[in-house]
Amino acid sequence: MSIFKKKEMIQLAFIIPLLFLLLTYYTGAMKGIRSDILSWGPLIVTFTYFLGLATVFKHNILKIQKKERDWQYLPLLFIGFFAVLISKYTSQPSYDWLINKLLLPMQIAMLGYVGIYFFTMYFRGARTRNWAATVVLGSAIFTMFGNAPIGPGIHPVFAQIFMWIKDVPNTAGMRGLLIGMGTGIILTVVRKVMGQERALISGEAENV
Amino acid sequence: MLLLLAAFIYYNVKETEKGNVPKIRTMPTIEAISEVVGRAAEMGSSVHYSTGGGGLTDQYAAMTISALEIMGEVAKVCGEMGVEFRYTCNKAELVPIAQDLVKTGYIQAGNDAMYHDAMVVYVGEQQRALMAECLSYMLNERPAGNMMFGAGFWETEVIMGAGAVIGAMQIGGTPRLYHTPTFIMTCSHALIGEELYVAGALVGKADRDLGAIKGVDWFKFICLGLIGLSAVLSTVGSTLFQYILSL
Amino acid sequence: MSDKYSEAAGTFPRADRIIWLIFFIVAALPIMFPIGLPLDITEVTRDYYATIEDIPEAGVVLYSFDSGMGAFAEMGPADIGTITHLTSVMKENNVKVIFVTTAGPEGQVALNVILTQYVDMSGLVYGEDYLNLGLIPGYESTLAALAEDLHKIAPTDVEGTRLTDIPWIANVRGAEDYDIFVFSTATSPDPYPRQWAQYDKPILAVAQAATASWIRPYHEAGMITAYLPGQRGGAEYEVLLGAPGLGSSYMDAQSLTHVYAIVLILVVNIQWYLKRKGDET
Amino acid sequence: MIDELIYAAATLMIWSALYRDNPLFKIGQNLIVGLYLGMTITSGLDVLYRKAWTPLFIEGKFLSLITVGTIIGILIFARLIKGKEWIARYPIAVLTAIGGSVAVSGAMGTQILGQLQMPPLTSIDNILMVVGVFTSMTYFLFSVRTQNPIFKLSTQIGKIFLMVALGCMLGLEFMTNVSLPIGALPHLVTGPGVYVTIPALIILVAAIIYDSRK
Repeated sequence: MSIFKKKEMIQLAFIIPLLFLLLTYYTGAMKGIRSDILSWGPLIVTFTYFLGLATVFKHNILKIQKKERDWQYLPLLFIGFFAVLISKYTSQPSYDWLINKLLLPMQIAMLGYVGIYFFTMYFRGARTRNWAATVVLGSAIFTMFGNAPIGPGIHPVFAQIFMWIKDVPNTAGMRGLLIGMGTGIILTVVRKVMGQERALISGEAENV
Repeated sequence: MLLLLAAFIYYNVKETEKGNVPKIRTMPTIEAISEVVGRAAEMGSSVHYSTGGGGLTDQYAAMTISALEIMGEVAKVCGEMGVEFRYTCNKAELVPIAQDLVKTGYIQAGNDAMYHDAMVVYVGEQQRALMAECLSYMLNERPAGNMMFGAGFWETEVIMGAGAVIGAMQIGGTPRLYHTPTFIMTCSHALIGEELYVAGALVGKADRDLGAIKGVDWFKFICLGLIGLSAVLSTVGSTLFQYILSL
Repeated sequence: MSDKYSEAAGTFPRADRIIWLIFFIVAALPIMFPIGLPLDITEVTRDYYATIEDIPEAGVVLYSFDSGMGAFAEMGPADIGTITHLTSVMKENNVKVIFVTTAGPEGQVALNVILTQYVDMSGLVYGEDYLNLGLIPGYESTLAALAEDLHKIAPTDVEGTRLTDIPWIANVRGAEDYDIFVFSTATSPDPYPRQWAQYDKPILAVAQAATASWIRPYHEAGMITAYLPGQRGGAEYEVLLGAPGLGSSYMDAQSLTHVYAIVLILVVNIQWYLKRKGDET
Repeated sequence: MIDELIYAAATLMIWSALYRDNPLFKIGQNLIVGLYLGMTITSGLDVLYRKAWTPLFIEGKFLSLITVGTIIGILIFARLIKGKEWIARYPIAVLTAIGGSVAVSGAMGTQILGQLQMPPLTSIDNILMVVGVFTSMTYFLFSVRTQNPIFKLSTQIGKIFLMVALGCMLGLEFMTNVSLPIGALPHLVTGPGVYVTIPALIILVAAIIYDSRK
């Protein structure tokens, strides 16, 4: 078994499917096998869901055992989980109710925090501390004023400024960024193929 | 094209292995590290560091590694100037690596007496916990310097915003486009896009990575040429460029 | 005391709490008493509308529904508008729609809420007019597989019916058989054009307002035909469809909060500037 | 009616922490995690049933590549076994290979070559576009270490374009962010939700008065 533990073998497990998929993509050969291998992706991702479940359970049971701060509330987590699990396979309407009528508003409210935090933390911190930040802030104010209906409601010129910013300088800058991101993706993959992931990761593998 | 890019990268990496390390342009953000730590030393305060929500097993691994490399450098500078360092994270796998890096940094600076394990704080896997912990640290301890590199998610706004509110000197950066404006707004120097990878390689003295970056640069020169060509061709009304692309 | 976060009591600085209170008042007032500010319809939204109108007779639409639950308020109006419009072309032109979720389980929840609570699906039969392939996790690799070989990646629909048993989809194999791609995403829009643009079919995007600037280059290069940016796009689309709904009701609140934010930025910066001047002298 | 009341109550329960951390918020927080986990797992089971169980055990296609994929997927649980964690690196390697190949093959055409196509230089906007893309790309050239003023100017102009683009993104991002809490507000201030909001406001005012007395 120990031969499989070698770093090179894991490297091969990465390179072989990668090269196979790339070759079949550009040549169009062996389409059936290619589709099958592509559909492994969803399967493996699904198994990671269950891995996540195990991690959360482990973490929280430990917390309850150690009686950490607020451990009294943690059983609710398990109650919620099993309520969903059981209702899914006994009564579909109650499952729908749990998800659509209870989880949905709470999720919306939870994500709402982002907007609320953003409001204060960000705008209290947003300062024109150098010229780059000034340009960003100026561009942002024009965008905000032109994008909300109130700006064009006062004078149509705000909408025109916004459209111009969005169409010309923004598109140019974004194109530059996109090209950079595209080459970044390829760079990452090529580096991985060459086995260049640094010692940090391989060291970590031994003592996860 | 793909093969061309791969070949460029391969060639330059091999060149670097022979000893021809390319010269990379300097980055104000990296030079600002000592400035930030120096200010913290003057004020007798600490430096806070975060790598955001990215881990080592997801697609953000490359960003996190670069961020960790920068962290090693920051820890070293902190050790030299005798400044308290603090790292907050919400990924368990980062804790041993981070402790090791910080310790190494302090030892390299000859100040290993100052290091203690509590410099690395793990807050559990949840993002909200990370936000709350960083917030309470910032507002109560008031570090003079705040840095955040790596794959930033929504905690970025909270961490950097809190730092700006308390008037800490901040540097940071992320390749995640969505949160890049935050860094520019709240930092005195920020890394945009791929600059983080380059900075990581630069600080970590990872020569092969620098070679790879040079290879990509060669490719970018070709892209620049193609931009010029495309502009000229489309001005004279030729569709030759589309033809070249379809090859 | 005023700007400390106290761990024990879990309280925020007082200044922040006052800012939040003003925010809630500013946002809630126009929802209770609508002002009805006029809304310009942008060119892109009209293009979007026209693209859906132009779907050929008995065309097939692949709709990758990946917006989440938390962002329902942002994505919902635009998604509802799109699906409402699709149902009308489904009835008139016998267009078929295939729904699928690739990013995570949240998309299916939002889709079910929309189909059961917000869109009138009467007169349309599940399985004949539209189909839900359910969740197929894997994101970008799933998107690629959907365009290459539908039957391999999704042998059955969400209810377990085999696709080969449904007559109209048995012949739909891959990208060349779809007439139009639609996607709605609450995160990065990059993977969709990356996988689908090569097939030269129209691609419509429902995206967050934040990613509108990100989608622009793809739109400019002709890879994404048109897009609806978040709540604002949803509101515009409701005007085009002639049925003001969810999106329109948010727009006044949006306007006022935008003004509030700009005022906040200016006040904070002037204050900061004055303080810095004071420090120098 | 009752659904609306619960909607409002659930929202306020979560937002109550804006004033102060309290038991209601902790209840809500843990419920969210639990329900969400339940939803993820039921969806996951559903996917496995459709994509692995049905073809393998109902249709009996044992000798297919799906079997291989399933086995690779199951290997990921090795992470939970002490001393055998390295096995879990295989599924991760395969997963990144699939994701990487798909991303790379798409990125070349759309994100790089597609973005290189320039419009004709016939109007000021188009010229600005070409200049913008060109200069913002030079900003990302790292290995050029020259004091050449033209190159420096180019990176500076490129930086301006980048900053305007990011500012535009920030402005639009604000709209997204603010839409998230706004989306929940109609359920609080209109319809039956008001009957929950008003008592909550009274409690809030009472809490503020009580706190300021202390």
